[in-house]
Amino acid sequence: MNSWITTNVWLIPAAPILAALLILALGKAARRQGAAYAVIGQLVALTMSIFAFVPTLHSHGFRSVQNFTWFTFGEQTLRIGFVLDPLAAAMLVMISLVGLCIFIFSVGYMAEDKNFSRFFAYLSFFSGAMLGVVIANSLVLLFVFWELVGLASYLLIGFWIERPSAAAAAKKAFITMRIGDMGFFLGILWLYHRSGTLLFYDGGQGCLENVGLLTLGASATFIALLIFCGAVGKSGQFPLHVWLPDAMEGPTPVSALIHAATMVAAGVFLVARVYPIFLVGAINGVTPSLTVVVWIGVVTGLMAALIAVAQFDIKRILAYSTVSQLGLMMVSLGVGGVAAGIMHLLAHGFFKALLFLGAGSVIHGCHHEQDIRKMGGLCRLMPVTFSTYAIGMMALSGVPFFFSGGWTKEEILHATAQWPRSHMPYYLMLVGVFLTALYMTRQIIFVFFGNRRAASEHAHESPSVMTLPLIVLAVCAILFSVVLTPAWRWLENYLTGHPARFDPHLLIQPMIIVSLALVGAGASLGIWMYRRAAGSDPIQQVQPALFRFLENKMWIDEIYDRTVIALAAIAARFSDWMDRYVWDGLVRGVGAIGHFFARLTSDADERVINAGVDEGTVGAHGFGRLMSRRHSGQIQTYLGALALGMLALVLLYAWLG
Amino acid sequence: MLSGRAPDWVIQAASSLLNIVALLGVFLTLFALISVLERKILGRMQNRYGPNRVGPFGLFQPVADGIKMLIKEDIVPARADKIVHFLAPVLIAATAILSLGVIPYGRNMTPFIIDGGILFFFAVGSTTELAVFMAGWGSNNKFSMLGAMRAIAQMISYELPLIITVLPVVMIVGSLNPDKIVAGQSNYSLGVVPHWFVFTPWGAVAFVLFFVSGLVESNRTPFDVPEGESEIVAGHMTEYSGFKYATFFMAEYIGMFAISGLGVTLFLGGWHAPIHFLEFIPSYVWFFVKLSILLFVYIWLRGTLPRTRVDQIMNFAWKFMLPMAFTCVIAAAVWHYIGRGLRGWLWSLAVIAVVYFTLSILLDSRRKFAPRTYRFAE
Amino acid sequence: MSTVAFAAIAILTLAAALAAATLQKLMHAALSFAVMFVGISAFFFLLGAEFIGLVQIFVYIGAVAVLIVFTILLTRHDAEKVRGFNWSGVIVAVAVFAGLGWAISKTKSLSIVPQQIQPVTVQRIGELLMTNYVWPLLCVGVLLTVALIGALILVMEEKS
Amino acid sequence: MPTLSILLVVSAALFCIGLLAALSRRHAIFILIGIEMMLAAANLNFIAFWRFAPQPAQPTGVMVAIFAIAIAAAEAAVGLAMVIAVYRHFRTTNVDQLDHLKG
Repeated sequence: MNSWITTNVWLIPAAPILAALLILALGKAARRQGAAYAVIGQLVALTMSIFAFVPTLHSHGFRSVQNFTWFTFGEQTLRIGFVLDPLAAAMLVMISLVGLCIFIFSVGYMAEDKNFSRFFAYLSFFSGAMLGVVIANSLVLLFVFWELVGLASYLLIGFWIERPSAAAAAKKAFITMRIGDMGFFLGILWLYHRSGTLLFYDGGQGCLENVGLLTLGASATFIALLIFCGAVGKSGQFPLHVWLPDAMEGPTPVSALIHAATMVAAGVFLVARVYPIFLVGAINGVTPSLTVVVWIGVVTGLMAALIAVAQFDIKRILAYSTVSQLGLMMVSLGVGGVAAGIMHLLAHGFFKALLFLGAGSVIHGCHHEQDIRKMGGLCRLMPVTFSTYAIGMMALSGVPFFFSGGWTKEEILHATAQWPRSHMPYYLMLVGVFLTALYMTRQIIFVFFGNRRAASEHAHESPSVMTLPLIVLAVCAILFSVVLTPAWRWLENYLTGHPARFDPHLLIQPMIIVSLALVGAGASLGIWMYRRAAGSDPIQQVQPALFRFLENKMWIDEIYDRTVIALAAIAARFSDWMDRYVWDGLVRGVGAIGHFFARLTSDADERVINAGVDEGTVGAHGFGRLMSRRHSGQIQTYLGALALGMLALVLLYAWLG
Repeated sequence: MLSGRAPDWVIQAASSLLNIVALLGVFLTLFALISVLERKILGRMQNRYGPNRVGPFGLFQPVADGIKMLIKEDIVPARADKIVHFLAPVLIAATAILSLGVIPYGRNMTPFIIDGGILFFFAVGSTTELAVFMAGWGSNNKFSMLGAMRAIAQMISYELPLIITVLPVVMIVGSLNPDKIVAGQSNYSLGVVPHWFVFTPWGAVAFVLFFVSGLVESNRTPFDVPEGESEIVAGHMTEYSGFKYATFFMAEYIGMFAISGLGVTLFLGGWHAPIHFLEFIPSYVWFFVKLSILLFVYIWLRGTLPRTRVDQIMNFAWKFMLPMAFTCVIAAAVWHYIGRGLRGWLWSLAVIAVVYFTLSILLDSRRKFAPRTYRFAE
Repeated sequence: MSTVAFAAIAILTLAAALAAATLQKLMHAALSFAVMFVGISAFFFLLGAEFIGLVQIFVYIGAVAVLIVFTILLTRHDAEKVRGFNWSGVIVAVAVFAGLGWAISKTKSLSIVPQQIQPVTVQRIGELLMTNYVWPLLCVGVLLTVALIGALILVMEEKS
Repeated sequence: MPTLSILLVVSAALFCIGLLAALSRRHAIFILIGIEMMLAAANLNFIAFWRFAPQPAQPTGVMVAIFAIAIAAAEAAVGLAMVIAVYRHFRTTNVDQLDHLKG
C-alpha cells in the first residue's frame, strides 16, 4: 500500500479534480450529489495523503521521485515528474485536512446559494490544483498547477459574479498575481537556459541538486529573485499584497481556503521548495536574494499588522493578519529558518482556517454583516464559535505553551535573532508580535464582548455542519503544538531529516519571556483600550489622521492608482492619441494624396481627354467584366485555375530539373 | 508429361481453369441438391411431401426446374436500363462464385492462395451490394428499387458485425490467410476436444453473431425482408424472369454456401476432424459434413421462424449486434492476454456476460418489441 | 504475359475512367467508376501490393460506389436534368496531361524496370501500422469518426 | 514488365480524366467522382514508386496508400453528404447554379 501510493502520488490531486469534473458534468440541479462528490473527493485525497505520509516517517530524508518525459522536440526532451518528500507530505496532509474541514463547513455556509454545485466544483478544482503544486517535481509542472490555482482562485473570488465588487476583486487578484507570475516565468526560462533541466530532483541531475546548482553560477541570484516574484504575487507580499484584502469579496469558505491554508501558502512553499537556488553562493547562510526576501517579509509583516489595527471588516482584519503572518514566514525563510517557516505555515494553516471559518460562522449568524462595530456580545449567543475563535485568536497572537502558533512564532523569532547581517528584522518582528496581540484582542472584544449592537440582536449559533469543522480545527490548532515544542522538535526534525529526541530542559527558553511579555502587553493594552469602546475606535478619537492613514491601507491602492495605473492609462491614452492623430493622419494624408490625384485625373479626364472617355470606359468595363467572370463563385472555375497553377509548377520543376 | 516443357503461364492458366471447373462443378451440383433438399425438408416440417414426381424421390426436380427456366421467355421491361439490367445478375453470380475461391476445402485444397484471403472474401462480397443495386435500379420499377434499398440497407448494416466478428479470429491467429486460420485450430486436448474457436466464449458468441449476420447477408428467412412477397412482390428480382431469375436464385444459394464455408473455416476448425483419430477420413469430407450441418440449420430456420420487420432488423443490428461484436474482440484480447487457459476462458466469458446483460437492460426488449400499435388503421 | 496484362488493365482502367467522366447517365458513370477501381486494384495486384488492391475494392466498390449510387438516388429529380458539358475543362485537362507527360518523358531516371521483390505481407503491414504508423493510424481513426458524425449531421433534416 | 515512366503516364492520364470530370461536368457528384479518380491516380503513383524503388525498400508507399484510401473514404462520405445537403437546400445539384461565392 505504501509503495503503491509513493509511485502513484499523482492520484492525490487527481481525486478532487475528478470530483470537480464530475460535479460540473452533473449540472446545476444536482446540489446534494455535487457536495457529496466534492467531500468524497477530498476525503479520498486526505486518505491517500495520510498513506503517502506514512512512508516518509520510516526513513529520515525520504524522497521518492517519479519522472517521465512529457514531450520531445528535436534533441530536447521536456521531462516532468512528481516528488514525495517530508515537505510535500506534510503539506499534503495539511491541505487536504484543512480543505476537508472547509468543504464540510461550506455545505452549511453555502446552503442557500443558487450555484451551490458550481461552488463545490470550483472548490474541488482548487484543492486538486493546490495538491498538484505541492507534489510537482518540475518547475514547469509546478507552474502549470500554480496557474491552475490562480485560475481557481479567480473563479472563487469572483464567485458572486453579480456583485461588481467581487468581479473587480477577482480581476484584481488575477492581474496582480500575473505580474508576479511573469517574473516567475522569466525565472523558469532563465533557469532552463542555464541548467537545461527543470526537474527538481533527478538522481543528481536535477536543478536543485549539486550538478544543477553548479551550472547556475552568478545568475542564481537573479533566477532566485525572479522566482521570488511569483511567490510575492501569490503570497501577497509587499508590493503585490493589494489583491489579498480585496479578495475577501469571495464567500468566506473561499477566504479560508485561499487565504489561510493553501494558496497564499504556495508562495512560501515555493521559496522553501527552491531554497537551494537561493542558497547558491551563500556566505554564512546569507545571500543577496535571501536578504531581499527578509526585507520584503519584514516590510510586509509590519505594514499589514499596522493596517490591521484600523480595520472594521472582520474578514479584512484576518486578511491583513494573513499578510502579516506570511511576511513573518518569509522572514523566517530569508534568515535561514526554513523548517521554522514551514512549521509556521502548517500551524498557520490550521488556526487561520479556524479563524476564517469562525468569522464565517459569525457572519452567517449575523445575517451576512461583516462590520465588527455592529456586532458585540456574541459570546453568549454563539458559545461554540466563541470558544473556538478564542483558541484561534490565541494561536495567532502567539500565546506560548498551549497553542501551535506560539511555538512556531518562537522558532521564527529565534532564527531571526541569529541572523548575522542585522538585528533590525528581529526588533521589527517583535513590534509585529505586539501588534498582532493588540489587533486580535481588539477584534475579539468588538465581536464577542460588550453590548449587543445592531447586527447581533438576532444572531444565532450556526448548525453543527459548520461548528464541527471549527471544533476539529481548534483541536488541531492545540494538538499540533505537541510536535512543535522546542523540547521535542519532531516536526522540524522530520522536515530537515534528523531523528527527533525528547529533551524537557529545552521547554523553557529565555527568549520566550520576551514574547510572553509582548503578547501580554499587547493583549492588556487591547483590553484596556477597547473595553469601553462601543461601536467606535479609541484610536480614531485620539489620532484621527493616523487612523485614517491606516484605515485606508496606507493609501497604497491610491498610490498605485496614481502611479502604475495612471501610467498605464497615460500609455493607453498616448496610444490612442498616436492612433487617432499620427497614424490616422498618415492614412488621411495618403488618402488626401490619392484624392488629389483622383481630382487631377478627373480633371484631366473631363477636360483634356474628353474625347477618349467613351473608349476608355468601355475598355475598363470590359476588363472588369472579364475579371468578374473569373470570380464566378463556381467551384469548377477555381478548380481549373488550380489545375493550371499546378501545371505551371510542374513545368517549372521539369524545366529546372 | 509435358508439364516440364510447357511455359509457366500455361501451367498457371491450366491449374486456374481446373480449379474453376472443379469449383463450379461441385457447387452447382450442391446447389441443385440443396434446392431440392430444402423443399423436401421444408415439406417434412410442414407435414407434407416435398417434390417427389421427377426421378427417384424427386431428385431430378432441379433438372426439370433448370430446363423450365432456360426455355422461359426472358422479359426485359421497355423502360429498363438494358445494360444495367443485364449486368446485374452476371455480376452477382460472378462475385458469389469468386468468394468461394479462397475457402480451404481440405488439406491443400484451397483454390486461390492469397495472403489476405479473408479480406478478399469480404472485398468481393461487398460488390454484391452494388449488383443488387444495379438490379433494383436497372429494372426501373418501384418495387425493385424499394427491394434493392432494403437489401442494401440491411446488408450494409450487417456487414459491420459480420466483419467485426471475424476480427477476433484474425487477431488470435495473426493472419488473414484462411489456411493459417485452419492450421490455428488443428490441435486437440486429450485427443478428443478440438481447439476450434467455437469452443471459446468469444468464439461461440462471435460464431452466433456471424451466423446471424450471414443469414442477413444471404437474405434468408427470417431476414428475407428485401424480397418479402407480401410487401414488395419479389424485391430487386421483380422484373427478372427466366434464366436471369435463376442466376439470382443460384447466386443467393452460392452466397449462402460461401458464408457457411467461411464460418466453418473460421470457427468450426475448417476441414479438421472433431476427434483426433478420425483424421484418417479425408479432410474434405469433414468440411462438407460441417457445411451440410450449417446448411441444414439455414433450412431449419426458414421452416421455423416468421419474417422480421425492417425496423426491427436495423435496430437489432446497430443496437445489439454491433456492440456484441466489439465485445467479442475485447473478450478475445482478454482470453489471449490471460494466457489462453481456463482462467482466460472464464474471464472472457465474464466480459461477454457483463456486456450482454448490460445491453439487455439498456435495450429493454420488452418495451421495444411490444406488439405493434396502429395509429391510423383503427 | 505481364506486359499483355498491363496493357489490358491500362486500357480497361482508362476506358472505364473516361466513361465515368463523360457518360451522360449519372448511374452509368457511377458504375464505370466502380469498374475503374477494379482496374486500379488490378494494377496494385500486378505491382505486388495485394493488400492495397483488396482494400481498394473493399472501400471503393463496397462503400464509396454504393454511397455515390445512394446519393444519385436521393437527388434523383435532378440527376437527369443536370446535363451539359464545360468544354474549357477539356482544354485544361489536356494541357495538364501534356505538361505531365512532357515532364515524365523528359525525366530519364524514370525509364527503369522493377527488380524482384518480396510481396509485402499483411503481417508486415499490420506490424508497421502498430509501430511506426500508430499515430497516423489513430489520427485516421479520429478522422473517420469525425467524418461519420459530420456526414450524419450534414444530411440530417433541416428544421424549418 | 513495363517501365516506370509508362506507369506514370497511365496514372497521369487517369489524373487528367479525373480533372476532366471535375472540371467539365455540371453535376456535383461528378466533381466528387473526379476527385476520387485523381486520388486513385496519386495512389497508383505511390505504389509504383514503391515497387520501382531500389530493393529492399521500406513499404512506405504502401502505408501512405492505405492512409490515402482511408482519407479518401472519409472525403467521399462528407462530400456526398454535402451534395445531399446542398440539394435539399438549393433544390439543385448543378454546380453552375451554386455560385453564392460569386464576387
